[in-house]
Amino acid sequence: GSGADPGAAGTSSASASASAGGGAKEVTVFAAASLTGTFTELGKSFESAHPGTTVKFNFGSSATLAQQIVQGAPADVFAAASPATMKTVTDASLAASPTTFVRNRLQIAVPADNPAKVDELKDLTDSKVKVALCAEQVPCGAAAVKALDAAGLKVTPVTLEQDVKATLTKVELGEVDAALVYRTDVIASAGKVKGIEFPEAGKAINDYPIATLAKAPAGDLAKQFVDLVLSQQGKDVLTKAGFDGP
Amino acid sequence: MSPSPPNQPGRPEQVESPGSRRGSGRRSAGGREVAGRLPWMLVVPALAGLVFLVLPLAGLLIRAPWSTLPQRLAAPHVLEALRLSLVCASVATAVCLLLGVPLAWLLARVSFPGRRLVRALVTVPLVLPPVVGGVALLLVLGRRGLVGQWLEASFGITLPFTTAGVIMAEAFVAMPFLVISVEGALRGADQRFEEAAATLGASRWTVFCRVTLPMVMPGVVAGAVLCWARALGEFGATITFAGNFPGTTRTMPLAVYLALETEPEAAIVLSLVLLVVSVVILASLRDRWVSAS
Amino acid sequence: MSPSPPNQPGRPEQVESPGSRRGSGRRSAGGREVAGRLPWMLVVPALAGLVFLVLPLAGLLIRAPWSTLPQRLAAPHVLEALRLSLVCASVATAVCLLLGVPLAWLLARVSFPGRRLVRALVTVPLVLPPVVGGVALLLVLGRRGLVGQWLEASFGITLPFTTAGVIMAEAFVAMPFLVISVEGALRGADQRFEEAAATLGASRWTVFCRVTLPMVMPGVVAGAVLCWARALGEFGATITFAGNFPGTTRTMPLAVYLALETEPEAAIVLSLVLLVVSVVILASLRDRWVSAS
Amino acid sequence: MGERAVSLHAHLVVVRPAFTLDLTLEVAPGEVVALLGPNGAGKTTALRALAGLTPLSGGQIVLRGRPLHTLPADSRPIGMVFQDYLLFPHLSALDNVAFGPRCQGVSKAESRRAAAALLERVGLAGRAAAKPRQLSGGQAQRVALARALAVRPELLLLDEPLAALDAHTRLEVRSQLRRHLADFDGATVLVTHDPLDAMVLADRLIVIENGAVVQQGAPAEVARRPRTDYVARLVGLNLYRGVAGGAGVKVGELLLHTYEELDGPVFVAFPPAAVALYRTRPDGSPRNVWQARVEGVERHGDNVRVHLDGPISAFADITPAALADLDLTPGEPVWASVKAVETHAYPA
Amino acid sequence: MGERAVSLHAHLVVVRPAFTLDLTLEVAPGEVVALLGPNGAGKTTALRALAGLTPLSGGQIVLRGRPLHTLPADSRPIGMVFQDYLLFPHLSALDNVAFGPRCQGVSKAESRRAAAALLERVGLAGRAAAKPRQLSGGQAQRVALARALAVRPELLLLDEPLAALDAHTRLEVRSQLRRHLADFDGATVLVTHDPLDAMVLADRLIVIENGAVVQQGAPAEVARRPRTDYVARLVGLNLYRGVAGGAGVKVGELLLHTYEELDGPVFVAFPPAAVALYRTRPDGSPRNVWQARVEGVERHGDNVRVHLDGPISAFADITPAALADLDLTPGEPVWASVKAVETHAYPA
Ligand SMILES: Nc1ncnc2c1ncn2[C@@H]1O[C@H](COP(=O)(O)OP(=O)(O)OP(=O)(O)O)[C@@H](O)[C@H]1O
Ligand SMILES: Nc1ncnc2c1ncn2[C@@H]1O[C@H](COP(=O)(O)OP(=O)(O)OP(=O)(O)O)[C@@H](O)[C@H]1O
Ligand SMILES: [Mg+2]
Ligand SMILES: [Mg+2]
Repeated sequence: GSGADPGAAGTSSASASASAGGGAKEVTVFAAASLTGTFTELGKSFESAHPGTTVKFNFGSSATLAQQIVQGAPADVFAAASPATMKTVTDASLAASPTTFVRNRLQIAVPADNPAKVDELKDLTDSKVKVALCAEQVPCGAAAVKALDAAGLKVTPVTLEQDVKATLTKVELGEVDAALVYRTDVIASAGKVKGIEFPEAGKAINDYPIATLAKAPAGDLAKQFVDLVLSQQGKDVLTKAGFDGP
Repeated sequence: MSPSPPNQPGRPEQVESPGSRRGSGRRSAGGREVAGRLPWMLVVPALAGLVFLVLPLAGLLIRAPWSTLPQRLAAPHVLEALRLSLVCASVATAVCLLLGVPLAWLLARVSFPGRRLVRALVTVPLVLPPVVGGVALLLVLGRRGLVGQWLEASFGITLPFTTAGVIMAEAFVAMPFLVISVEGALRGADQRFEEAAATLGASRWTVFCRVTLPMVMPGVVAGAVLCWARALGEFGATITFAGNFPGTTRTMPLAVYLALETEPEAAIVLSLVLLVVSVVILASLRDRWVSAS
Repeated sequence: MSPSPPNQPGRPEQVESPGSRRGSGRRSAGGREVAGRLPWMLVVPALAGLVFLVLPLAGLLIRAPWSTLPQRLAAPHVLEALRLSLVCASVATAVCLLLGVPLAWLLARVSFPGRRLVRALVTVPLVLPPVVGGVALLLVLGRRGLVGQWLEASFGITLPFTTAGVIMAEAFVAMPFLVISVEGALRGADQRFEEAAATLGASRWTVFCRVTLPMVMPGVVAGAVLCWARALGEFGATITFAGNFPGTTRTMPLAVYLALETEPEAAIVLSLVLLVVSVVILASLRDRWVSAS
Repeated sequence: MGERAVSLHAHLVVVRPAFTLDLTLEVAPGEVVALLGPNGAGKTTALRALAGLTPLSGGQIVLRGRPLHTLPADSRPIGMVFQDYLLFPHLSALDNVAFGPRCQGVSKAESRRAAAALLERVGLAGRAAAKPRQLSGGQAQRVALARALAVRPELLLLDEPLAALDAHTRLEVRSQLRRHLADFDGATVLVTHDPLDAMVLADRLIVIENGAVVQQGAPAEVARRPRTDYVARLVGLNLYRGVAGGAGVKVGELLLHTYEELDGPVFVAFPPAAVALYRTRPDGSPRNVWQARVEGVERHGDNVRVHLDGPISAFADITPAALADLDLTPGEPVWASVKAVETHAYPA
Repeated sequence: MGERAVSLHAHLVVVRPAFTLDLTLEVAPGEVVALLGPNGAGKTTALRALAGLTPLSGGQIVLRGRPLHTLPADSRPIGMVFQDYLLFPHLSALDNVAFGPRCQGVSKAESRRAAAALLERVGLAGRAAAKPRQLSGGQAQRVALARALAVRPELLLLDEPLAALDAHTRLEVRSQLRRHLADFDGATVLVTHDPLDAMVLADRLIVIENGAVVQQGAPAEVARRPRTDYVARLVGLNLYRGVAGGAGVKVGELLLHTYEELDGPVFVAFPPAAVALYRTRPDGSPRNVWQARVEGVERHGDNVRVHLDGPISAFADITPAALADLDLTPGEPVWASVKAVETHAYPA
């Protein structure tokens, strides 16, 4: 059943402030690594809004997190970077009704000096332009395929990276001339790469679902954290990092 | 010279008799029996260690999708990745042997100023998280790297995104295993045999090839096994430095990692394939090496 | 006994004279000089190997954000992660020594049916991509795992997502390095010293502790170094099995991974910290061990 | 009492691809038996089998009525000195010697005290702290000896224990060894190549060749009546196998007149010093005269040893002066003679 | 020609914390010099210094006019037999012997042929394929000898080359060694503890104690006129230092009458066999008579060696029959006498 047991009601002042009662003063959030910055910030404001409560984050690849949850990890909230990984958890009946809380859209990332003079998607088909894409198995790769399909372009990348950060690193170091990455990543790179919008990006939007987990030990706190993410405050933090609203 | 000796001289013919007098027969006291009881203080932890290492394998085996296994194995990209993995790990090991064994020798046999520091620096790639190792390689050997720039300008060689890059990355990550292993073996070896070789006119190079190396062969084999296995399982530095493209740079660990993102069962199958192949190779090769030396 | 000997008997007083007659003085022929020229066939590849291992470090150093370094280092979570890394790697190494050295002994000294297989199985965690290793550990020791279920029910012990879990994951990944290294050293050691100990009444356990172990100490040290370094740099199995919680399971490599997500410079700083600390520790410890043995 | 008369009773069978040891050893309490034999005869193998280091292919070992061959090496009450010492390289001389007592449960302080006393006895008190690699060959061997004695064994096995010792030390260690053996009335089996050591130290010699006993007995007896070429050379005699009849002993073509008158197959032995050499056929009292050929000449102590070929091959020891007089060079013919009274015949 | 007269001229200085070697060696072409000395005297150290394995702290080595001490070990034209053989454990006996020629650039086939011939010479043709651990001690030593000879060295260094050999092999290997040395007229430095080996093999003995030469000379000369206790024991003599005057030689309290009449500090030596023992004071011809105390008794060959204490300590060799007659037990007083004609005095 759900972890919140009213019988074990807190004895200290801390429990009073934990509005949901129960002994839980901790909420454990499993979140995709790409949410590291934003969720850490949201966690801090959650903790100040609920004194005595701590938010424990476990950041990692969405797939790993899903795997851990299926294997019985004591998580309260799961925020995934793709619906597919969330599905692993819902399929195991460990979470119900995930909500999409943000979307992320692709941009063309090029090194700050843009050596290959890329300025639209079509330029990536030039065989002299070294392109890095995410592997199809990871969300940004799936999105890239969708976008390129939508544009009817065939790109031969030199590499299919395991995640978007690795792809971005290749651009930052100038190893490739262009890559398709999320807008959030371009913003996070703080000017080391230049982002170029392209219209087909709209056809390959990636949804980030969030859900409380069925066996969450800190059930009510978990709900409150999800609420915070979905609130205007959450939206502000996420948009500032480059995410689109749902 | 008295003709009457005080003792009866023993005759060869007498030799057999006392044994048979006692009727002992040919009761065999085999090697095992004589060698002494096995100490449980060693056997118990050894078995615990073995269980600890092997049990997780059981988990994988149970979880493996046995019914769909044949199809999954037949997929061409599996064999491709496997072949690439084996080739790259083997070539990387060869490179490591070529450079690492001399380095180990230098550390163990030649005293020069700064040896302590050099010995510690050799462990650098060991401790560096592999992804950072990959980044470091890019910073040096990448298109805009310190050396890479020059390599590309002078020879038109680019290492990232090539199979050579995979080998570089694997060698970088795996070489310390070889060096440290071999250095340990060299330090444990009796140097007086090398002295004996020198008195026979053997130069230090000949001594190294014909005396030192054969004598520390078990250590070199152990080091090469570690090196090969580490190279075979290498993921972070490889994907960071060499990228991931089927046929040229996608080794098994990369395939496994990506499979894990979408279908964990496939990842387990791939891992098991890697496992079985490498265990078989090691079991056959290592036994020959180990007994040959 | 003729009083006139054919040869003039040498007198001790005569001994010094010929040396001084030739006026040789005390020209020193030091050890280095006598030991023979260094063979370039060894020195050149050794230096190439060294450069290959160390050069990427230069890349990192150049790229490091030196200006903001002090603040970044002062951040509390850096020290926390560093402490956790060092503690976990050390405890894991201790566990590996405790279980792995006996296992190596079993493989090197006791012949039992199936030894070849066992020897090959020991390499399993080496070849398994670490992330899969983590999954395997979860499958066995997780809350729903084969053994984990029972551990939780009987003793209330859950390993995943705890510091103990980190140690488990690191030990699992690092132990083969120790076992194979030590086995190599044991095979290289002269077993007749163990026989000599047995004739002095030493049980196999005593022989192991007082003769075998001290004699293969260089190999054990080398193995422990490999093991510790591998544990220190371990990422995949740790994040999968133990998760990534600050203070309990977020070791330096995990912190580096997260830093890469947000600010790559911070990742380099963290890596350098890890590097410097471990190199310093190894340089100081290993020299003591190496010279003590 | 009958059981006590034999402290060690061993029948050792070790089968190797190209070599078989089959040896019966009986050693009384306090007795010292020396194993002699040419290189590769199986002496070390026999000691190793007694110690439990080489498994027996057959036979048994009984020490003081208890079977030993069923025990592992570490449970046998033995002390062994190895031919190449095998000192533990990581332990000091003192700790090497203290190793055995420590294994027997003696306290650290006590066993070090005992070890120091033993090192003192072998004259190495000053080198107690040295590591084996800092010891000279003879010092290492003495430490090995002390180490074996430190366990107060019931059966002491010594493989060339005195070979690397200098004259002075050898004398001392030898007498200490005897004294120590007298202390605990255990059995001792000793391998040595030095005939003098064997004669002096051992109560009984067992000569093995090719893994089998060829002769045994008291040292003086073996020295007087060698039964194989090896033993004859060991004790410095010329030895022949022949058939004795009324006229003398027929050795090959030659008829030798001997001191003893026997019948049937016999051995004939005489010392090289008993052989006199002449340029021309002598006609004096010696009844054994034959023409030989000089095979070689070498110095032997103050004398010269001449190797002779001919109807029988023999060694002759002559003085350098005689050599100069005779002006012998290899290949030359020479007349040799031995007085009958100096030859010694005994049944083969 | 003057230069050729000395093949090896070496002044070896090796300084260790607790030991200093300071030794001058001159060896003529074809000459064999034996280094003798008690354990730890520095014999191995001297050989290692000659070979270039232990660095010199001072001095120099000149071989055939060329400086050797500036060369590394592998460039010195030497062959060395080590006290503990140091055969390469991974190579067969044959390949061990072929190792040196291979290093000198001889073809594989040729060097194996040469090695096989050498193994044949040391009597080990049958064990060519055996690994060192499958060899007996003596076999290993012979392989080590063959290995050192195989490089056809100009300077041969032998550390106890015959110690592990049985009587027969020793005899053969010894003469082969001499023959081989004659072949290439190189210098040979040999360490041995066996006085007989030293006497027979060496042209000259150099006795070192504590790193310094205490006596050198031809074997017979050294044997006749020992100058230290060590040498005296080596050659089996009683040796005393005394002051000679008109009346005889004053050794401590005792006045000894000697054959030679000298003046000033002298050595006096006489063999143990020259000492006669009596229960009561004898009055016969021997002019040296003193009362001694029996310290110990040990067998010595066929005889018995009695250790005597008293004004001088001495060994006396008597027959077992005499021992029984005298009924000597340790601690008892006894009269000892030596004929003046059997004592030998020479300047100290
Ligand atoms: N590596 C070393 N370090 C320190 N001292 C040493 C070392 N090797 C030898 N010694 C010491 O130097 C002295 C001379 O040793 P060396 O081996 O030359 O003697 P040796 O004459 O060969 O004796 P032996 O007849 O016993 O072989 C000895 O006291 C020995 O203990
Ligand atoms: N481990 C082994 N494997 C095979 N053969 C061996 C082994 N050890 C010894 N031998 C052989 O067995 C025979 C007997 O060897 P052993 O060592 O007992 O001789 P030994 O009498 O001690 O000779 P030595 O006086 O030379 O030491 C020899 O022919 C030897 O080559
Ligand atoms: Mg032997
Ligand atoms: Mg020596």
